[in-house]
Amino acid sequence: MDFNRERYNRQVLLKDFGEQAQLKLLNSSVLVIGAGGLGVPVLQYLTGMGVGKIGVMDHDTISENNLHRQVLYATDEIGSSKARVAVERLKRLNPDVEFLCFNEQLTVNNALLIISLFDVIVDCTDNFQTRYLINDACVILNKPFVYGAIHQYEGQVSVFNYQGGATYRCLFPAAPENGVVADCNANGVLGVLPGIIGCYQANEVVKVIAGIGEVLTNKLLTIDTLNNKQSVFKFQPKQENQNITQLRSDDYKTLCSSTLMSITPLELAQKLALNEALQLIDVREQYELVYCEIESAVHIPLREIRMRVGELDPMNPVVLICHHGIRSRIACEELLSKGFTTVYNLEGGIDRWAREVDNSLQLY
Amino acid sequence: MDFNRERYNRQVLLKDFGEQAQLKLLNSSVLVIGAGGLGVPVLQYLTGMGVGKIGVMDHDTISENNLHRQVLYATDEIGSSKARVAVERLKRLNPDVEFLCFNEQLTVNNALLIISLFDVIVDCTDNFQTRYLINDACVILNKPFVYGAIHQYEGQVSVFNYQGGATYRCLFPAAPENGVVADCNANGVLGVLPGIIGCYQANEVVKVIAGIGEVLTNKLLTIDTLNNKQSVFKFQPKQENQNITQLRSDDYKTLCSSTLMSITPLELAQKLALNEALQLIDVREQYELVYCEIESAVHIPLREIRMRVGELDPMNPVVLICHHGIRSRIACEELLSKGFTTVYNLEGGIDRWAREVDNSLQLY
Amino acid sequence: MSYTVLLFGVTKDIIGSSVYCPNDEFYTVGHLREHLYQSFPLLQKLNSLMIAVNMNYAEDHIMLSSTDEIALIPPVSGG
Amino acid sequence: MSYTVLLFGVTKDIIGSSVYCPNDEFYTVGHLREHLYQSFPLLQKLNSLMIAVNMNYAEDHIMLSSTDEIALIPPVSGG
Repeated sequence: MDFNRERYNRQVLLKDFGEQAQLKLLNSSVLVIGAGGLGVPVLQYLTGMGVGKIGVMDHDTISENNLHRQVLYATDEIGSSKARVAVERLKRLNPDVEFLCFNEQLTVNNALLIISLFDVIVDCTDNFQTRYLINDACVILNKPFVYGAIHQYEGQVSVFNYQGGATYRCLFPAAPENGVVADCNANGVLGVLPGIIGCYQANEVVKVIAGIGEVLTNKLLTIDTLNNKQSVFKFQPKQENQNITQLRSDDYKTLCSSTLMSITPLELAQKLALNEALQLIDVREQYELVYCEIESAVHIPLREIRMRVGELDPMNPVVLICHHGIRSRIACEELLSKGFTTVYNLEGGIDRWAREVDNSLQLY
Repeated sequence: MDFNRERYNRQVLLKDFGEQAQLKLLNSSVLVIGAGGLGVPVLQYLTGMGVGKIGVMDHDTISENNLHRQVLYATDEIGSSKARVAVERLKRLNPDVEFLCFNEQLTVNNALLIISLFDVIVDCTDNFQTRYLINDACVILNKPFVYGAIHQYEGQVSVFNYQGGATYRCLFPAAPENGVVADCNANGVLGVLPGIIGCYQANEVVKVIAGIGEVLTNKLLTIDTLNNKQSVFKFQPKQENQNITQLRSDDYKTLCSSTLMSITPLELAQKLALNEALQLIDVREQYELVYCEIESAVHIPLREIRMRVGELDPMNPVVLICHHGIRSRIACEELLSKGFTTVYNLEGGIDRWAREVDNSLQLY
Repeated sequence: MSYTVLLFGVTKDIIGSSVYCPNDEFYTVGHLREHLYQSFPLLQKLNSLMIAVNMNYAEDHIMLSSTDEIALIPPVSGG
Repeated sequence: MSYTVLLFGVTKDIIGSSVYCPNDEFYTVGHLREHLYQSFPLLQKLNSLMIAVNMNYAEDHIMLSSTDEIALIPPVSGG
């Protein structure tokens, strides 16, 4: 294959890169989901380095308060589509690249089709819903994806689902409740932070495509820009997270509440009165049961839950119960990480249940 | 002072940043020397974040083989001045910023004047001559400067001359001989590497100006993009490197050969024959002198050279001599790090001298 | 036995510091997790909270010793 | 006593590896430097070559022990 040798001369000269790696880049396709703080540097450098086909996906328009970190855009472009402006600008940087412009949101309806068109996906989004959707679609389609995320002065980078490696769910099985981890819009962010993290993401994309260096698979890179401390944490793939076969039908909109939900004693009493099919699991120790218990609950102490998870049906709702609602929450996470779809934590535990629902029970 | 609250909203929201730090940025001035691989991300993010006045200095024009890493420029701008195109483009990103365009090289004639106009200097150059010139001018004018440099897949970042901290010469007292450390044009460079290093430089500029976080003073950050390994090396300021009072008159063009020079036995014999004022220092051990020595040489063993440096005149040329020219080179570096201006290493040592100049000497 | 727990992301905001040094002893990661959830109930709402011991993801049954380097790494969403 | 010397920048190219494990013993940084200059004469032409011991810039008189982490950091010019 022939290519513009003058344009890529400085990479072809590079030790352990050369013509071969450059050709791999030119023959590859990458989808960048999100053309904001992280997406801008990823797009700029992937375009410059000569990825053959780049998908630019963003449904948003340019706002003035984007410009301190989304440095591809101009003040006179406020109100225009990010994806369209980015493609227009990037074409001028490198006309060799074929761009596909997706001026839309990633949804359960388009995710599998669009992601299937590309070799590598880059997660430059700013919300958990889309991050879990990208993860699940990439697992289903067996595509590696390069993850980046930022918070105030800190960033995270990893490569998920690469050659059988760990996925996003192996690191974070369930999304936080809404509002606990605010995004850049609520927390603020230093303009240059997404520049650093996005450049690291682009670097991982090149490694995955060109086969150079060590890819950040099964590793999470964290960077703190205030003190320049960097850490690399290792983690393992979990088989159950590879078993995803379809996307969630709720479009990941109720992601948080549909995964780990809290239930109050009164709400639980109502559901039980309506005979809803619930698996009640009491995770306290044997000696605690003598004080009080809920009749229909099965007893599996917290420390046994990992081994005895097979006794439960992952497709039907589970309610986890302990003394004050703390240990049961840990059990919830354990079940969520094993692929359970609906898991409730009884708020306040059997103590609050005894106070609010069943006064006959003994407190301890 | 009033400012565009909408544009900087996401930084003003940021914990430990707020309005105060934003105002410091808006009231500051930064000179970016070099608008190439490192300069582009530095300029983009400093402009986005709202540095009040930015000097853009580069005498070069845009080439096609720049574009894989200098992602601010467009293919249709090949041949245009980097500084002019950059300023034009950056004004559209943030019209609040006042730009000063220096479409010229930094030289001993303009360095002090131009650097004196700014609070912080960013070294984004690609050659040792300009790096030493920037260092010396910043020391003379007492300006902090943020250093970045790249080599193949690796980068270095530091902040020099900040609040009495170490300078570039404290880390690297003398420049390499020409051609030993080739630049990006000869070695090649991965497009995204200057993106990472430049973003780290911009981050340090913000810390210096806004007074947040830990500045990389007396520390060298190294980053290897192939394995994501990062190291921070500590070093100390050396008083003698603060004593620079004027720039070199040779415009730093003969930087390398005028600092650590090699001299062959024949060349030395000629100089001695012409009665040039040379300080000959033999750094061998006492027991070696019995075999042979050069008559006019003063004996200071290598291990004593640090303590006895006061016996030598730093303003006059010194020739260092040992057995084979290895120990004497270490002595040369020691003297250069102490501010000696002209230091020669006798190539091949007294052994070669005995073979080529004075056959009467005993070899050992 | 005492620990220094390095905090990342929003756990810094929730706990109000960049390191956390609990007075109690914990035999396993699960005990530490329970203590953290009880002391800082907002942490529970993260739903996922990676605890790393000596730079490795640690399941709740992993035993702790006082020389371990412990870190709390929460999910991060910004982009 | 043996050392592992981590190599940075152009020293990787000159020595032809990313780590260097000399067979000899060295009492000081200066002895190591002399050995390196003799074994790889191109290193001399760097004129400046920072040797770091345990992440600190080490002057030539610093004593070495076999557990030290040693690194060679040359000047870098690219931009």
